[in-house]
Amino acid sequence: AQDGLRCEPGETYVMNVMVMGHPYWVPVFEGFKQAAAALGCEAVFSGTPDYDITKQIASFEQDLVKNPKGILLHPMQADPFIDPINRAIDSGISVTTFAADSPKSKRTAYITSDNLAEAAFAAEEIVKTVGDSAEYAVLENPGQSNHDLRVTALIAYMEKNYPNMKLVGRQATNQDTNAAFTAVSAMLQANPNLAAIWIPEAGSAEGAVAAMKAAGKKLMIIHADITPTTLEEIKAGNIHMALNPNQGIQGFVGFMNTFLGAQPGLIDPFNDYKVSGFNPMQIPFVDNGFAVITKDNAESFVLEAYMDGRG
Amino acid sequence: MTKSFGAIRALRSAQFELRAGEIHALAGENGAGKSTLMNIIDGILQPDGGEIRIDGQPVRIDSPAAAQALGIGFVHQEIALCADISVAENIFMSRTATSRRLLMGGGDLIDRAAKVLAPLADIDPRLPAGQLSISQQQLVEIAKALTLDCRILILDEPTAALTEHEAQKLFGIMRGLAARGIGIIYISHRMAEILGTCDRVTVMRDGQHIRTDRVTDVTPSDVVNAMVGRQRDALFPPKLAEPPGDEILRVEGLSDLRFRNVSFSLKRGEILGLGGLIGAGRSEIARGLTRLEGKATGRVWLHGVEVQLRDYADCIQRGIVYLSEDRKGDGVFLDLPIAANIAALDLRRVAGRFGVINAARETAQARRIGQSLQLKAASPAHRVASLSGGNQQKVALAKLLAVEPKVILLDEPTRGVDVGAKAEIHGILRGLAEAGVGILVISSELPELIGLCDRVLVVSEGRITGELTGPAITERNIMTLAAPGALAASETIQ
Amino acid sequence: MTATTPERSFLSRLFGARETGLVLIILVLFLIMSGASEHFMTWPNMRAMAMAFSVEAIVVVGMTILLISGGIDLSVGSVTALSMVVAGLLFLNGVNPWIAALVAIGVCAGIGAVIGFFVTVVGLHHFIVTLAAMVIARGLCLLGTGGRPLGLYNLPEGFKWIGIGSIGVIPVAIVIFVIVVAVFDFLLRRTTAFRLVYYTGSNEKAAAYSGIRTKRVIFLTTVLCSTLCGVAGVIYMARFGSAQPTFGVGMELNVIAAAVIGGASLSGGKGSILGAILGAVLLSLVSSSLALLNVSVYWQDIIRGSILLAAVTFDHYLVKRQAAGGRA
Amino acid sequence: MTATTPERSFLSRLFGARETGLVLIILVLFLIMSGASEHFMTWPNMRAMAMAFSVEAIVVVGMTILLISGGIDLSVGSVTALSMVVAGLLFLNGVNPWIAALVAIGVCAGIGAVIGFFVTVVGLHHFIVTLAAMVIARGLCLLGTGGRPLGLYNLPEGFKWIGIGSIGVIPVAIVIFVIVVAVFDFLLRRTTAFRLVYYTGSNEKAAAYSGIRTKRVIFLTTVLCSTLCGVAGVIYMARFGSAQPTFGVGMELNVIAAAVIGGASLSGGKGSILGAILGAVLLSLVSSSLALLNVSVYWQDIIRGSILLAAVTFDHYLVKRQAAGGRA
Ligand SMILES: Nc1ncnc2c1ncn2[C@@H]1O[C@H](COP(=O)(O)OP(=O)(O)OP(=O)(O)O)[C@@H](O)[C@H]1O
Ligand SMILES: Nc1ncnc2c1ncn2[C@@H]1O[C@H](COP(=O)(O)OP(=O)(O)OP(=O)(O)O)[C@@H](O)[C@H]1O
Ligand SMILES: [Mg+2]
Ligand SMILES: [Mg+2]
Repeated sequence: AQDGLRCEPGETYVMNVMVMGHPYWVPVFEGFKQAAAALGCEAVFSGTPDYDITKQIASFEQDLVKNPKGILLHPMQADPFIDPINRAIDSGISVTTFAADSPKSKRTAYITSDNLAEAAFAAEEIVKTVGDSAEYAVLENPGQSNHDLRVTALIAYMEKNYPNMKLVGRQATNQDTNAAFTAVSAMLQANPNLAAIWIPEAGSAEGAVAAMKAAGKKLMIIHADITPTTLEEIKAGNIHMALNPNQGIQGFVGFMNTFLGAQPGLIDPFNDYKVSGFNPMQIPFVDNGFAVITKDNAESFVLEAYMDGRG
Repeated sequence: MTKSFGAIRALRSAQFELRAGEIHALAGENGAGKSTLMNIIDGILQPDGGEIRIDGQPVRIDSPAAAQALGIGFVHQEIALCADISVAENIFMSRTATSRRLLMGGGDLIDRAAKVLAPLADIDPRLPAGQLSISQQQLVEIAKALTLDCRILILDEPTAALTEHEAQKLFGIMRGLAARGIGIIYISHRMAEILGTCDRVTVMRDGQHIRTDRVTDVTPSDVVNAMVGRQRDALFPPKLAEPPGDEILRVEGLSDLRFRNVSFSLKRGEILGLGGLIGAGRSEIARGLTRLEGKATGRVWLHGVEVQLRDYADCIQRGIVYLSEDRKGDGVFLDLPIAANIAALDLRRVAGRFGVINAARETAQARRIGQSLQLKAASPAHRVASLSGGNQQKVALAKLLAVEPKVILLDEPTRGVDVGAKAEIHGILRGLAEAGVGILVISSELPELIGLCDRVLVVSEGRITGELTGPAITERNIMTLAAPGALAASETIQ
Repeated sequence: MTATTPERSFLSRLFGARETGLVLIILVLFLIMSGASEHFMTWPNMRAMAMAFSVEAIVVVGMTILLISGGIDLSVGSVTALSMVVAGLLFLNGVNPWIAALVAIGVCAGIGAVIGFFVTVVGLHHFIVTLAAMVIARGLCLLGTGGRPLGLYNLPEGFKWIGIGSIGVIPVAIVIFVIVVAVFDFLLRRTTAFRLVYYTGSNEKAAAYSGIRTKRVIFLTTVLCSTLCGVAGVIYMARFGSAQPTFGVGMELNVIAAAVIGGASLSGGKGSILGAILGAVLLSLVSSSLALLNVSVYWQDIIRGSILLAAVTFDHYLVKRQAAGGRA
Repeated sequence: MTATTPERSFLSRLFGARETGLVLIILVLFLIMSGASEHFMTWPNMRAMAMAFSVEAIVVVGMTILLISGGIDLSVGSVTALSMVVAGLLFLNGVNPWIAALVAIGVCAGIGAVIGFFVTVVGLHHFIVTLAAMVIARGLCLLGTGGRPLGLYNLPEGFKWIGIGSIGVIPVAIVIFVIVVAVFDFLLRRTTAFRLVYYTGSNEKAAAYSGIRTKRVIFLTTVLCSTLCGVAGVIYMARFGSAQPTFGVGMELNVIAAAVIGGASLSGGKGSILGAILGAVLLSLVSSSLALLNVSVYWQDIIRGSILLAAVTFDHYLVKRQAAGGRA
């Protein structure tokens, strides 16, 4: 990068994820690619199609074999990646994490939407809609850290700020539409006064809507992430609201951070990096923010339309 | 007709001709290729060369279904019934397969099955086939073939598991069928049956046709000589000359669900027979004694010392072994090599230090015992499933002999074994008996009981109804004691 | 099978030994739940519980028949998803939804035929072929959708009706389920054609020797199972108004468990539709009950697993005792 | 069993028919990949690929032996996870990590014993018991951790060494894997005790009629499989420096597929460790290759499934031909 913010021909940046087929990555990688194109870099999507930590580590290490300039990584688990990330850094490859972190590793930056902020926003929205002394429920997906955080943070927020809000249902549906259908059906039966439900992902939200409609009841559904169906349900007024991380920004800024991490000579910061010999491009946390999706703006979140527009 | 399995040439130039209305026996040593030829006729195997003609027309038979369409019925050497399915449905299985009726018959199926079974045996057609004893299953197999409208009926050793009594019933039926113009191919290793029941006999050897004769033109020894290709001596070894020696095994008051108060003793040098009708409980007694089945009560002495037999493994430790009548079900490991089968009862014999198996020793053991039983197999490494029925039986026997047992309980030991090998086995048993091994033989083949045993116990309805020795061991006496309710009559014979 | 056993008690005449045990277990659970929650014995709850398993039960029917014939199918989950995806894509491209549904079911039948080919002609084991099919079908789902769920909110009401409509108070999905179960239960119990499935599964060799074209039977049961997955997928699509490429992950274990609890054997020759459905009811009942009682997530798996084990154990003893009694 | 076959070609003398076919397929893939990517034949890539399957291969060993005895274990994934969780929790509560590891392996052995009890004493089928065990063990993992991974970054280096250390250039995990495979391959091929496993799986009744205490054999193979899961879990923990309650979801299918590709039969009596490991290598090689070539994710599943099917089909024909020739 002699001439500033520019890649030399053939400089490659990799985005490595687990469960590669998941639609969440698509807009993220679009942002990543866009930033790469702007700087004349190559962008590669890699990872494992499986929900399997060993396979993701293997794919990460295989990325290293090809010696890219930097890797934007979504580590499936934090600690197992400490060693691989450190090895990458030591061999001069810049690593930024996104959407999930490996805080004890030497990664140069972490970019994500703030799950705590999402949870707080959702809690406030629930209280605003159903009052501060109502019954609410949550669905969850134990084991996936960001989903877990969204749920536990909301419950904690409610307990702290709105002690009259009563948590009457808490079921694990693990992103399974049919399981969510069963769970929400039962909740609605067991709790006639159930007013609101917070769901940390969209697959379960589809089942929750179907259950609400089948039971012929009114329920305020608010969830994170989106699918085409939940968008339609938002438009139809069956789902109150969805909170969606700004995926495109996540990818774009993620690339920038990775790129900057790979060009430590670009900046001469006011600190001890020259003496202590670390990469000066250290950014502990970047919040890419989240979008609030309601009836009014749902149209802009149709992924097909977005992708078509980008050709 | 030719057929090879790899390099084994099961059939070289086999030929066979069957006329309408005749009962045509097919004889030959174990592994001569009889079953292979029949399997080709039934479409189970495809020949490498040769052709089949029916009514002079060449036909192609590519599956049992095609064979059935041509009017060929087949009772297999190996019993193949659906164990979970009722006897009635088993019997009408072929019918169901080809039936144009949409729905299953309900109770009427059972009545029809009962009717087919009636002339053969008293079996409840509602029971699942798996609950029947081997001989009863054999009868069901026969009944199954009788329901087919066939012009050609193939019976591959149907009487191997049957007693004289059932066999006679079967012959009656066969004659009836033949009189109606049905051609019957009958495979058996029992010379008396062949000569007494059949019209013609064809002998095969090493996959080749040797000769075909009218039974009236030949003597048993002609047939046997043609089979083995050389002169044979007496069929049974000489019996014990002097009185038997010390007691090896004594059983007193053995009782369980299907047998009561069974007592006997086994002496050095003698061969003890156990006779009776199908379902009399002979197999149950042997399995109860060896703890393979049920929880039999009673006392057992081995070489004069009373022993508590915990389970079958314990029996083997003490040198008591049992040969099952159901070789396919529990006698051999079809998928494992011959050598591994023979070593199964006591692996220590083929193992070196730390329980490491010595392959060379395992092979050598299989070769040695295989040879003494005239086992016809290309190599001890071959799977047992690739052997002919009689040779599988020899493997089952070899398994027991490998542990050099002190007491051998044999349930139908020569089932499906050819005349030559049978005599060989009898010779071996006699030798073992003389060497001090206690031998108990359960057999449904009366000539075997009579020819081989020094003493015969007869079982009827789970009780020992009598003991016969020396010249008293005759067909009539055994049958009298074996008949239901024989207990009362038993006094008169002694 | 049961049709041929002699004198039996009233319940067991109605259901057969295996089914009686399950009915008892389910009744006990019903009683316990009625006591534990006032909401349990309400029509909406019953309706919700029935809806929860009615579609999967169609797959259970296919799997049971396949198990009886001696096969197994690990690909049911992804083939069901593929059915949704194919129908959804066609619909989004302007095809009439009913025709799209038929084509999707046809595609699933085609996959069944390919599986059947590898099993019967090539001679591979069902387990490994359907494992490959599971992966491939999932890949096709991803390829067709780019990994994104298809929003099918615009499906005509008439089509959605099969998923969310009602006839009187009874949801259509439940009506379809009852019809499928009743038809196949009858076919399997009473018709000669399906009887051959039992023979083939019980002892393939014996069946072949009896002139049954066993390969054809196995091929057809394989195709039937995949086809029923196709039907289930279409109903799911109508119900959720979406097609999810990741739908049905892990479904196979649930479905096989239901069939096995209901008396099917993994070695073939045994099983009944009624039993399998009762197995599915039991599994679903446990899940719904735990949700209704709002049992902690961390305990749910432990309780579900234990109940599964307890139910099978109890049932096992019951069947054994009945069998012993029957012989007396 | 192959040990007793007479004259054969060099390769097949080394490996046996089944293994030869797999070795050929793997060699071909190696050649293709070396041509397709310059990075393939590098030591870091080989190392990464070997690390990817070396620990799971220990579970494959246990599963293969269990399959040979006629059993199956669906709970391997969650039992492996439970081993991590138990060891991790103990360590976090101040227990020496080596002792914690031993206790965790003991707990897994205990689960195996419970499974074995239900199979041999109660008389249920492995499939259903291990399905329940899978659910229960997963529940225990969630209960123990509250669903969140345990950070075990403070594990002493000496302990982590078994997961991430190296002896020379060879990673310790691979050394352990080679030792486990070599030991069990020898035991299974050559010792009397393990020969009983083949007898039992080939025909349980005939084995009982040969004086083999078949229930004990089945019990022990069941315990062995769970114990090896425990060992694998401990190594994973050392490698990852964390314990994940959701680890190993779906592992069972992968592991069983490896064993079956390697010649194990789901009906028991067949299989070899070497074959199963080659099966695991093949599966892992395909995954790694697709990742290395950066194949579109939407195609990866389709290609993986197809290669699996092609490999099994090819192997099937090869074994069939060799078997025919071998009888010569
Ligand atoms: N599937 C097979 N694979 C290899 N060899 C076989 C196979 N089936 C039969 N053979 C061989 O073919 C030969 C003929 O066997 P066949 O079963 O026809 O004999 P058989 O005359 O019926 O003998 P038996 O009286 O013992 O039943 C034997 O040497 C046998 O080992
Ligand atoms: N598992 C079983 N369940 C029910 N009945 C059985 C079972 N096994 C055997 N029997 C019955 O027990 C009786 C005794 O059988 P056993 O096999 O001991 O007779 P056997 O004298 O050896 O005659 P054979 O073996 O020639 O039939 C038979 O009526 C048989 O039907
Ligand atoms: Mg024969
Ligand atoms: Mg008997």
